[in-house]
Amino acid sequence: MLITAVFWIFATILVVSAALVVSARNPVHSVLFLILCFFNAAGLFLLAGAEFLALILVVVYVGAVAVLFLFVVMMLDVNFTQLREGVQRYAPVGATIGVVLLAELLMTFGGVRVAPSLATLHVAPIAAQTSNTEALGLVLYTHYVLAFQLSGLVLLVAMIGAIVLTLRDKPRARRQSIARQTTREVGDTLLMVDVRPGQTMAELGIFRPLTTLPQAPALDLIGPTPPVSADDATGRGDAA
Amino acid sequence: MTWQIALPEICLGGAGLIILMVGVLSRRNAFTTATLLAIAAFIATGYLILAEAPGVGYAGLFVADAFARFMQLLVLAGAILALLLSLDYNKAAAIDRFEFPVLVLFSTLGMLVMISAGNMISLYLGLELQSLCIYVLAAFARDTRRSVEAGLKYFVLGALASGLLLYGISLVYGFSGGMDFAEIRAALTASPAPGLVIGIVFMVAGIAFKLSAAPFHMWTPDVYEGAPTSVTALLATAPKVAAIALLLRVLAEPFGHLLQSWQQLIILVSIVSMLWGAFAAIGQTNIKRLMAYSSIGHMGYALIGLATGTAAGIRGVMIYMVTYVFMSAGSFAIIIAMRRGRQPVERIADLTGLGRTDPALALALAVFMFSMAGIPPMAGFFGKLYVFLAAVQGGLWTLAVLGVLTSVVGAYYYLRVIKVMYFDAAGDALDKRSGVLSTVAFGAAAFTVFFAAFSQPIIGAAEAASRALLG
Amino acid sequence: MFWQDVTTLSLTVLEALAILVPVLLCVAYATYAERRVLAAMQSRKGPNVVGAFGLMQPFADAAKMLLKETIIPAGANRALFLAGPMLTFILAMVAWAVIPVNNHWAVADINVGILYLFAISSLGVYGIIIAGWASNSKYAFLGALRSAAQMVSYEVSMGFVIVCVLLCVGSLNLNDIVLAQKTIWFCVPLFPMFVIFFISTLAETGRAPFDLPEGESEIVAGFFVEYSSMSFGLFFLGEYANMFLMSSLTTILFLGGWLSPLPFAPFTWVPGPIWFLLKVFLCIFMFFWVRATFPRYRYDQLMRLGWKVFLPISLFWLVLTASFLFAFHLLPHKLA
Amino acid sequence: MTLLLGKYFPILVFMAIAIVLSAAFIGLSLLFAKQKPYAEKLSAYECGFEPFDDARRRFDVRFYLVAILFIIFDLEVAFLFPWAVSLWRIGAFGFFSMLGFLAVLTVGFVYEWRKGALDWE
Repeated sequence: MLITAVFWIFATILVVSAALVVSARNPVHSVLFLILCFFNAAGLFLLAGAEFLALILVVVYVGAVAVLFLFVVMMLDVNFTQLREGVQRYAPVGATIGVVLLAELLMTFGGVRVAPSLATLHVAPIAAQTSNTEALGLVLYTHYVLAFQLSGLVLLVAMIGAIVLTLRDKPRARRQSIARQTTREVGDTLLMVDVRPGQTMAELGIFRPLTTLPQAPALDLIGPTPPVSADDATGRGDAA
Repeated sequence: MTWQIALPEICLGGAGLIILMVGVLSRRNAFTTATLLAIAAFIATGYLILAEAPGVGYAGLFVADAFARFMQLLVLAGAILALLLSLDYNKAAAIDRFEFPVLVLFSTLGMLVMISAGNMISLYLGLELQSLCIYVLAAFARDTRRSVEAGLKYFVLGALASGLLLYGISLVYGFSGGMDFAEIRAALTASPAPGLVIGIVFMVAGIAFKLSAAPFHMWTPDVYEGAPTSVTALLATAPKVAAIALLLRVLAEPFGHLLQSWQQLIILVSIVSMLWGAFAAIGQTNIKRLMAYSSIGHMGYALIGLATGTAAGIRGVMIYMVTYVFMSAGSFAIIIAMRRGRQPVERIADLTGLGRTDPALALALAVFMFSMAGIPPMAGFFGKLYVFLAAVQGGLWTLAVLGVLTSVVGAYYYLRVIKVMYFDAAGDALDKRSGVLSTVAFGAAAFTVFFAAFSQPIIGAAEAASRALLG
Repeated sequence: MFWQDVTTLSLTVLEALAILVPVLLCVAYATYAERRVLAAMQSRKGPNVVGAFGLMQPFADAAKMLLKETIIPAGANRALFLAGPMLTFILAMVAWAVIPVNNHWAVADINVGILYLFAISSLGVYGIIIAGWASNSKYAFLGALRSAAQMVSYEVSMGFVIVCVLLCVGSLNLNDIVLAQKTIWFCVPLFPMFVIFFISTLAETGRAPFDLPEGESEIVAGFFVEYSSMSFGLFFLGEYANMFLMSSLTTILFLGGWLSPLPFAPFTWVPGPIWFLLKVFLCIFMFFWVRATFPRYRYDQLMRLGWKVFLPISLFWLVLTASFLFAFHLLPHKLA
Repeated sequence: MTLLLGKYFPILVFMAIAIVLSAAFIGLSLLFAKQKPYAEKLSAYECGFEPFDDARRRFDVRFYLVAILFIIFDLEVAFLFPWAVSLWRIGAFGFFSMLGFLAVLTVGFVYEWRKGALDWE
């Protein structure tokens, strides 16, 4: 009784928030409704006894995927009024498809015969002492090893794809090289000079120890500038 | 556990990882090395597929039979041809990054798994692996607006298709209680519940998306046009084979005895594809778009064979796909060779006078166009012949007649290309083409012309494969 | 039947309050303790005016915050602006439901407790992103982005560390995790993981030396720059409650929870919750100590530490642990 | 079944209490404190300048990349949880199966590293 009530609560919120995901005006609200959907779906999983799945749904979908969604819709300055117009233009088509889908769903619903054995089957057939995390582990890595490894490859491809499509090499970006920092000796950068009173730089014959600055990265302050050749740099140093 | 049954796939996956490492660890641009390695891996995989014994493994998730072998070899052939074409094109288009062959390789791996799927889960995972790679590949020229747009379009519609497929799978699962093809078949009675039929409809719709069969073809012209041509060459060959293999297996294995439930649907898809492919292509001026519409039409013809639901029909589909892969790959070799002043040109009008400036290339293209139009004795004719024959045998007269009629319409625009090449005033000559392109183009042309001479073993293998599928 | 339900409900409410009220008290005094500890380490006095030894300082602070004006910036999204801090606070409170302070003394003794905590900590990003976005201020926005990327980066290695512990336990239940440490606390055999976990909790809670999302000198306070009054107070409470939560998690995973350090008298005379509390306080003290000792990380260094140091090390150690346990048949067998 | 629900029930109670508490904090502050907003006070902080242009705008694609990589590794961790608790029953095959999975993702990790996706400048 209670379970049925809880089911209906979760299910209703799920469906309503799903509808709001597509109808919300502000895309950020859409994502937030989507998160609400995930939570209610997790609730339904819990009702079905699948606590591991319920929490993984929260960890992965709410904690990771929806964060990415939120990043995208919050920070991408897409012109949403323009998108809206498109939506209105295609609304009839969408509505038609929706109606067809709904009709099909209703037909499906009409054709459902509840198996008489359902009452005994509605909790996954897991041994009483086995938690469902463990039950999942028992088949995922052995019985379904092919599917498991394939999902590994799908993840790998996702990684490659994300990098191929977004990452740009910035050869001029300044990066910290810890190895170079820690292996640096005092003598590499510092030159002790005895300066007599009244002696000028020119007399000392040095401006700064240019030779000990191995490939100091060019400072990129004002965008792309024509690269200064090494000759120029030393030339200036010599002149000084 | 008989894990050896997937040895070719495991080796291919391992090779992919190794190539990725080689590419990322080498200091110079490893595109050529990686591509050659990937081609070598494909050839080795093909050899392993030929050597492996048929069987079922991985708790029914993986099936290796004569059908899978045939289709897998065809997929590998398509992938090898596409990679050969990319060698030249990608350098010219400044997208010669080693990830390209790696993604093609993993995509091919996904296709192999799709073809061998014995369970809804492996079906879906294979399909996703394949699609995910191709989404990235379509947007591979990320500095080109059109390429990115193509990638995005393909991704959004592909995701929608995956959604439809999953929805269908979940309905089927709900009504049959199983994910395994054999289990599903055993669980279903001859008169299925309407929900199950809807599930099948959704699954077919999802796969038809990937197949670019009308009315699920919307993405095809834009993606074909926008994606880098080497990717389009891949798109037009291997994934089509894999998708149609998947469709054949899904409809023949778990739902084989429900022919009445899905036959009408396949007939409808087939008719719409043939009509759309024939009529929408007429006004096209871009040759890549033309190829897109042409591929929609070809899928329509191929589906005629499936609609019969007989071994002869399936044999027809398989032969059709063999001829299709080679004539597509050859055509794309020529499209890639269309370059003037180091810039690719892709309008049909750019072919004017090719008959005089480059007679060999023009001849090859003419061969492919004749073949696509289905004019004997080219390979395309035999493909159509077997499919139409099966339709007539199966009593699907309408389909056969419509097929012939749309072929006539299609012939119009194929022949128009030939007319442009031979009878229009000569334009500037194209740039000199590379040896690889010539090899692919002329090799495929030779295959297309002399198909009849050596078709016997192919037809025999297709026959065995179709019986294995239905048996 | 009805009365039974009411009794269960009120009992649960009481249990919840029995956890939450001490937590909030601890949080209040943690702010005081932090200031005193930092002061001591920097040879200052710290708050010592309000009440004896300044002990009423937290209440003075609370009263002050309560009496300030709640400013909602003009361009802000009002509902979300307030939802951000509320969410942070709620998450920091809800997590306490599963923390066992003694054998089977968790209010909700669920099978997948550790996963629940992992989930809650992964939701922590939302409060921050929502706040940063709703404020419609550049600093807040930048701070939120940085903070989110930072939390997310360290969560991965935290996940690996947790799995490492699970390998030694064979259960996701927090109670089981503590009981598995009867022979030896996991901080000994898994010492590197313990260190990584502790540092990750610092980053996860945005504490020094990883407090650059709110780096005053760069982005003036990060995602809560626009917050004032109690909406700021909720962030504040949430942050400290999270510190306690993470300390409890460290205690449960590595420091043997409520178990006494040595399994004989007189240590066993001290009740479990006291040990638990002591260990949590020890961790909290470490938080303060680190803050007083280390300078703030730069952002690229922070990301490098998370992705290039912690991630590979924790992954490697995970494989090592699994291989070791597997090779020597030491994997925990549950009574099945 | 009911047992399972019962175990999760306290979480709802905690949530309810936390919601009430947080709402009360904000509500009380709104009630007791003097509210006197004006335009200057309500403008976003921008070092004393008038805020110019919208604060919500595009930012470095790296943040998206971090989020995507996080999803992938999070999934990896999700796969590890059931493995860790069932390892003692799934034997060598299960053990090596996971090692293979981790190897694939380690290859991905090496790839990322070498590509510089983990570097910030």
